[in-house]
Amino acid sequence: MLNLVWLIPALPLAGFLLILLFGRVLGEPRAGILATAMTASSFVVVVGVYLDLLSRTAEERHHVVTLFSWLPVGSLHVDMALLADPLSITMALFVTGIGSLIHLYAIGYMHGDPKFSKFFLYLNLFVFSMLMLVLGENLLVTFLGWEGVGACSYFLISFWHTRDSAATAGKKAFVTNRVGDWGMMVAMFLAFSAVGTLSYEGINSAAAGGKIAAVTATGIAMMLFVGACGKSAQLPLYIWLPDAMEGPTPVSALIHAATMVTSGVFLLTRMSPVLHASYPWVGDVIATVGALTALFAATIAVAQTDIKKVLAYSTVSQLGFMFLAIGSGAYVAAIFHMVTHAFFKALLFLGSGSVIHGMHHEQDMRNMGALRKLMPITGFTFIIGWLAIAGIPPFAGFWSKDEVLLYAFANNRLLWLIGVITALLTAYYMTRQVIMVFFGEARWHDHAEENGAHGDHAPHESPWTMVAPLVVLAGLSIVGGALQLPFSKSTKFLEHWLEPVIHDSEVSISGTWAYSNKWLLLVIAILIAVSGVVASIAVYAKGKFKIIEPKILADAWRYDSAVSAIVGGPGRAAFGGVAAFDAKVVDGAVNGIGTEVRAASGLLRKVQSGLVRSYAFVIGLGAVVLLAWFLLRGIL
Amino acid sequence: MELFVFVVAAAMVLVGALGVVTRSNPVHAAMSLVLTLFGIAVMFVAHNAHFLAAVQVIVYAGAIVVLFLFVIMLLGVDRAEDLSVEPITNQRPLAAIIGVGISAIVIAAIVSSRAGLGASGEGVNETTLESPDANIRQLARVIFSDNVFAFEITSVLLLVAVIGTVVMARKTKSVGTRK
Amino acid sequence: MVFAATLDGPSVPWVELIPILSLLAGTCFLLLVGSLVPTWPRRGYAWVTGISTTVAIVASAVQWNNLYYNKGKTFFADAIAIDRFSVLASITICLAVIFGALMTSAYLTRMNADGPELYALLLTAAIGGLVMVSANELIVLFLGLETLSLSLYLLAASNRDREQSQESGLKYFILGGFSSAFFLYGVALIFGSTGSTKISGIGEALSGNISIINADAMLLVGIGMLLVGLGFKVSAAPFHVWTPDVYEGAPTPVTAFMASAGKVAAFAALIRILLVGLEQRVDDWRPVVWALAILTVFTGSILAVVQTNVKRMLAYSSISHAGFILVGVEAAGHMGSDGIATSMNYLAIYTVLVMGSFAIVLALSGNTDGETNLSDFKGLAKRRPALALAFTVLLFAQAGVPLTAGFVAKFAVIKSSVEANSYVLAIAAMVAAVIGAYLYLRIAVSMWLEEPASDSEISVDPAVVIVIAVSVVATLIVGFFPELLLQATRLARFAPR
Amino acid sequence: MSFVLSAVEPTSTWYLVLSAVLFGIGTIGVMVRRNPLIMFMCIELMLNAVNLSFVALSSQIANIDGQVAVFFVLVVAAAEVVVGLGIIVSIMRRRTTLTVDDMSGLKG
Amino acid sequence: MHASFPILSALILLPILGAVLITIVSNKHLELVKLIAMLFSVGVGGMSVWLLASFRSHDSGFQFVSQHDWVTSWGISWHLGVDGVSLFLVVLTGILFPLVILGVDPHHDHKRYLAWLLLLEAGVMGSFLSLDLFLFFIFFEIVLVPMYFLIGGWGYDKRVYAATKFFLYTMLGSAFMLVGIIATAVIARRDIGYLTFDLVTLAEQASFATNTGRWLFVSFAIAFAVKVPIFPLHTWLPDAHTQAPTGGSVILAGVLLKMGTYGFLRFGLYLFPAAAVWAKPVLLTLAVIGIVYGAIAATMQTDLKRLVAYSSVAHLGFIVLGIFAVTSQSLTGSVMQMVNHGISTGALFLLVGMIYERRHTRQIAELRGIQSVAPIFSAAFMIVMLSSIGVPGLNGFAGEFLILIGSFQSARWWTIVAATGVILAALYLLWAYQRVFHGEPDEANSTFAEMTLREGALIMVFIGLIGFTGVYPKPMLERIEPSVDKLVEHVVSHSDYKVPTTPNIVVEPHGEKAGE
Repeated sequence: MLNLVWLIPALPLAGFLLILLFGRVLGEPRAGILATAMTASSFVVVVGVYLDLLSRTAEERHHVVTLFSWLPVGSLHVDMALLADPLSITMALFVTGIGSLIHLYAIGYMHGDPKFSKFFLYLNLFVFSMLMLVLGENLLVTFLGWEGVGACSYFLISFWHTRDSAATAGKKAFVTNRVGDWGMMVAMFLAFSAVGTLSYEGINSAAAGGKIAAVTATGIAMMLFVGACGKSAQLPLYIWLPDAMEGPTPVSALIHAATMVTSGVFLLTRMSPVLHASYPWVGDVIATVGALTALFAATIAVAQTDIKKVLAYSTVSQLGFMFLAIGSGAYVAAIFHMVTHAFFKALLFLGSGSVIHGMHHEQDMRNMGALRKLMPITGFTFIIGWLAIAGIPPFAGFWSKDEVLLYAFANNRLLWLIGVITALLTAYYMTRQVIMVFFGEARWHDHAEENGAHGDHAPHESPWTMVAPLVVLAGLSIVGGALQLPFSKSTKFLEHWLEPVIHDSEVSISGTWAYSNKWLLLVIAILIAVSGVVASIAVYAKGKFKIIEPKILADAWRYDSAVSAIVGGPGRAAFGGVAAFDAKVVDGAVNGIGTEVRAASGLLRKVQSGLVRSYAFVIGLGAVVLLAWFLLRGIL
Repeated sequence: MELFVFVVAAAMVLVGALGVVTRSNPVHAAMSLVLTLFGIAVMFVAHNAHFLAAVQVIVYAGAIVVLFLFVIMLLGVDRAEDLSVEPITNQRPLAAIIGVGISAIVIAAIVSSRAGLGASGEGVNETTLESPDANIRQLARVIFSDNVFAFEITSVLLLVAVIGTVVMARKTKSVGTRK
Repeated sequence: MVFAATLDGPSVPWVELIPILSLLAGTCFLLLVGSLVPTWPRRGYAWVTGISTTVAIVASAVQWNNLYYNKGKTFFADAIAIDRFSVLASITICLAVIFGALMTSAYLTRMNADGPELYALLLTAAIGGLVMVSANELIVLFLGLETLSLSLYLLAASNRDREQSQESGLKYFILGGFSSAFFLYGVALIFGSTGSTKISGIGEALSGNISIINADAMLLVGIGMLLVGLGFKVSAAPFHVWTPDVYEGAPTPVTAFMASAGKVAAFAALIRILLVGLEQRVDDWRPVVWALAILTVFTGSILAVVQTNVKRMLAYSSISHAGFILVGVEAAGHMGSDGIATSMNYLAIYTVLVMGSFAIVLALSGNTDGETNLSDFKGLAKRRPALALAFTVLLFAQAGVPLTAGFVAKFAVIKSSVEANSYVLAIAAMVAAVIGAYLYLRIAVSMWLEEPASDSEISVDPAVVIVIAVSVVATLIVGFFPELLLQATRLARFAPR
Repeated sequence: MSFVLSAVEPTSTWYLVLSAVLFGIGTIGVMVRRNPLIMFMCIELMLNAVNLSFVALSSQIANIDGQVAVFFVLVVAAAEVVVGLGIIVSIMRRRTTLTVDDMSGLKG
Repeated sequence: MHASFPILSALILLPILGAVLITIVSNKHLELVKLIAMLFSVGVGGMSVWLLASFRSHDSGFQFVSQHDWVTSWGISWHLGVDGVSLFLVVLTGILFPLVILGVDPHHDHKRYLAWLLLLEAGVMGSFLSLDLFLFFIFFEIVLVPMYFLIGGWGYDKRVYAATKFFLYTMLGSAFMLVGIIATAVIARRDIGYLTFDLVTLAEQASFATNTGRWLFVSFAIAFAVKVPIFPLHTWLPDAHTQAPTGGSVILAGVLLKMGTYGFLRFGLYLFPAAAVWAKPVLLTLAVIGIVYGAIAATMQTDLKRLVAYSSVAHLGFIVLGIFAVTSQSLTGSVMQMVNHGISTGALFLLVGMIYERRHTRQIAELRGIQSVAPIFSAAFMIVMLSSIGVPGLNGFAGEFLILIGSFQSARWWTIVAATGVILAALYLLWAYQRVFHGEPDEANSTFAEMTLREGALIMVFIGLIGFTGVYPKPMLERIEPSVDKLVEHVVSHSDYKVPTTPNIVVEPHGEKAGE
């Protein structure tokens, strides 16, 4: 079974090619079904591989399938090779799993769209790239996927490219990602010059074996982190993610919540030995950036009115949590949170999509409310997702968030505090969203009448293709925590499973105060979550306190606008200056020479006056000069 | 005595030359040219170049200048040229500088190397009463032995002159051609 | 009175003189029979000229062949030297005569005025040229120079219906006389300082084989005067001033002849004087030639930029070509350089190029021989593609584009210049060549890329066609296979003293 | 008086200097005069200057070749005059005024 | 075809023959003219492919060598040969020309147009194949003439200006090179004993004094720098590219510019290793400046074609960077990138040309929302654009990555700066794409015609090459690398340059366990 690893990316690729060739013929809904089938079957293969791995001892859970030699030059040998080990398969599992669910969902959501088949074309291509990213045996194959998902997210964000906002958002996403890619490329260069190979095994073993100087390792780690910041929307490069909501909601769910944005976390986990080999402050930097991003995004989410924007910022915030975990050395926790987050965030996005679909593409939460009656299933599942992300036990989010906070406390209490505040805010704004959308009085009737667009028919529940995934994901969000229960060693399934790849565990923080008092922390976490929920209910449902939504928060601390102001203002002016310099100075010099020659010609021309006597004079002058020279040579 | 001859001849030469340059009337200019030529002839004599002196008088004064005058008369251009104006700005001072410069340079060269000029040939025969034709003989020998080729080439030169007169003087369409 | 003293005239080497004599015979035949027989068959004069010149060429070729055994000798008490150098130059000049005769016949037919005079003058000019290239005696050289020049004055002024022709004739005459006076003064001073007018004699005097007499200043000023005179003839800046006017004004065939034969003769003379007579004084004259060369290449190419008359453009380009040849001469001033060969090589190729180019100008110049403006060449590619193509080839050859003779010429000269370590000169020359290329591009543009101003029928005389065809073919052949010409020019050497 | 005169012997250097001056005058003439005939005369002046130096030099260095040269120069001068005057005449046929300055149609 | 067949000479002479035939065929038989052009160009293309097929990989030496005396008195010989460095450039030339001849319509004067194109092909082939300095110079220079007429005769409004600028600028550069070439041969005569312009002989036997070598190298470098073009000698390129007809631009970008970079490899590094190493910092800096500067300038262009032209400046900066960071990877990458850039930029110019055909404007401001009316066309443009941006899996990335990872070994900081060019590339291309293809089409663009079959077929060839090279570059690399390694050894052995060695750490399975 392990040798069929290549099938995992191959199937979506096949789907992509088929739709590319016959997409127009297939049309709706067959194209969608095909795509879904491909992803699903790929999922099946992954499961098979997973079982196969499971059947092996921890040492043998590591299998490389080399397809062909890609870039062999001199000492550089890069193979197009896939690596099947617990980490990659974990990633592959939820990529293909959630992927196929979202495909299914999209069949319903994209119903009636003229570019229906093209949408699935991109989706399959994305799944393929994402799988290359996670399954890659070396940095370059990962980079192939890395850029591939970037390109696909560009296509999908600007899917409705006739909307200028969509087109701009897509471009913004790609270019911002490129900044990260730059970091990743430099990291690769460093790794190659330090180790002479790009394969994870080579680099990691070298790092673990202390064959990489700490400074080099630091360089690599930091550059990888730059790359991760770009992909995983961390400060200061997060700005593209909120705009990415311009894309169709399934895209937001798949790419900008569940899979792609987590690839930064994946990469750092993959390269964890290098992080270990580098200076200790690297971890602090990562953790700090993560924590700050989490808090920053959470504060923004509090004041958003667009249903998807709230989720977008919460995604950024949750990603911050994952980086906080990585920085604190809690790789398992990071992966754990990644998985659970994938579950409930995908759920929430799909739910919001369902709402938007039901509200006829209305996204402003101020025009919603009391939808739980009209959209029971959506409402129910959404509420589960809310509980999960808010960190209410026993839902998935609670367990993973708690573990992250545990490590954070062990590592740096200030960061823990930030994490806790963020958790509070998370519970708060998620509750706010649920209330605004599903409870309270319906604000969409009057709204519908005032613009009269579709006031005649009310919001409605979505078709089964859309609802089914919601249900499944809701289930996962409930039980997801079971992957890694802190009760005893045996319940920590994920940690055990990932052991071959990530060789550290809670043991690493054993002996710290946090470790011994982790139950206390657990309780604190619960209290925080609950108080957040309560506060929010008090404000939004009961109206006990007045609503606090400062403009500055609604404007995301004006960070985004400031950036665009700089890029569009001084930046653009500078570029224009360069272009002008090229035209005026560089080219001007060239043409200047031309005009100079002409001028000289015009000047010399005056000598050719046509007057014999001045000609005689010129000749005489020449003669005098010439003779003078000779005379001097003769006399002296 | 030689000094006296030199002074007189030099005076003739220079006066004539200046005349050529300054006389506004072509006829006068031609006349001053004659003066110069005679001066030169005198100097030839002073250097025992009697034959050349004769030829100088005959060819130059006798033929060339006459030809000049003939042309002047023929074309009726003996009107005085107005020398008071000079169309080309600064032409005269510049010309003066050039001329003086050339002379100065050559003079400097001559003076600086006058000592270096030593005898190289077998000498120039003195024409005396005993041998009045010494110069002619010597010249003739050299011309018709060593320089015979040059002498022959002069015939081509004259031929060119002849053709030239034909080309320039004949009426344009006078040539017999088939149309 | 001693009559016993008989004059023992020198033995006349009739055989060696056949080239000159045949040309002379041609001249006389033209004049006598031309004046006796009123009506001649069409192109009859051209035929006579061609035949006599061909004889001269054949004779020279035979000489060339004989010189394989001995390096050449001097005659008439060293008055003239027959060696491979002179023979090569003579052949080039004779070729120019044939081309010139062909073009003249076309020109005269168009003017519907035929007559022996122009042909005769071509021949006398050629005689002058031959004398110059083989003269080993400054007086003989001067005589040859005057023969050539007088003929050219007359030829330039010969079109009496066209004002510019006369004007150019007069200008050329006055300035020519002016410059030859300088030349002659140079001869005098050199004679004074070295006691000889024989070029080889001067060389011996300076190398101290015979009674050394030191009159440096006089000698050097004399050299300067000579350079002024010859510089005028080769139209080296700043003595080039006459060139554009005369070239533009003179009848097109005459311009072509002047540009080729005149230059060849003058350069041959210059080279012989500098390298046979004044070899000992190389350090004195090389810097001057260096300066002249740079001045000339740049003057020619820069002034050409703003011209609007094609004949004038070609005049300026001929100036910069002269500069290139001077580069070769400068190189020849160094020990063991093949500058002489490359200069002669350049001259030979240049003759062909300039002949072809002016032939095309002639073909387009209309009945007044005056339609030579750039505008008259507009859209030539549309009217007469073949003509345009031929002109393009010749122009690019002059610009020095590879696979044409022009490139071979430039390459050779630059090579010898580099071998002589005068890199500055080489680079300067190449840069100037680039500036000059602009001129050829302008002509090409108006021929290929602009619409015809008039679509009047262009009738090209067969004689001109021959000239163009031959020159184009020669250009390409030499461009692709330069070996033969290079072999020949490399053998060009002087007769031993 | 006479012995004073006979005291100083004019060496041929004097003549050479004189000829140089004459040559200079000739050049100046060519540059300042507008009448082609007179310009031509100035050229003749220059040639004569050269002749003078030839003769002087030939006696100075006791070499007859100088005189020979002069002989040929005379011939050249004669031929030149014929040709030159021919050209001038043919031009003057059509023109009335006679200055070279207004013969400047060719320029640039 | 038998191996003894002088295929290289044929590659040069066939196009010339074709051109001659076309010139003699009368203008009336237009079809015949087109047929001849097609036959000859396709024939040459086929031969070049055959060359590729029968080229012995893993062989560093010159193959298919043919040598005949030409100008013996100057030691010049007709010496042709192909190795890994030139092979793919030859093949690219062989493929590109028939595509242009078949795919692009000059609209008028087909006869002359085709004749010039064939002559151009001969010149380009010659300069890639010749192993004799004189021969190389001849072809290097002769190329100007047909290109000049192509731009001047079939270009757009400012064509004459552009053509003249191109001609003179390049000619000025090669003026220095000519002197340099002659000086090289003359100076080397002391070591070799006889005058020869033969590249191999000179490179292997001649040894130049330090300063001499440097001067000679500079004289060559000027010519190549103009041709590449390297900042700040690049300004002829935007004009020439913009004004040239589509076919001309494709050829210009595709192969002509490569003559400069190829020259640097063949005559810079190979002939003057020490001097090249000496000049390394300057050229690296200029290259990096070119990358960033070209990209920035491209961003601000308002003319689509001009934008692509400036992108060429940036891309060639990468190639130069790779050449002068003398490592096996960077050089291989450069050679590969020469071909890649030829393909992708060539395709870009084709597409821009198609846009012009339809809309008669190249102004970005006047184009809008084309993707909604012509999706296939846009898709093609997108793919080509991504390859030019350097997205992995497409050819652009393979070369660029090799260059960068190789250069990083020997020129670390330059590379780090150069890598930012990747960001800028995405910026200017995506921005342009958004402005041209995204948004709602206005009425002028709403009639934008979808790609025709002929155009599609044409572009498909390019896209196929882009995809294949990107996914499976190995066959290409294993032919390039041996020659490149030989070159690197040559440089190392003739200069004080040391190739940085990358450690090769043995990887035991599950190394991280072993690490503890």
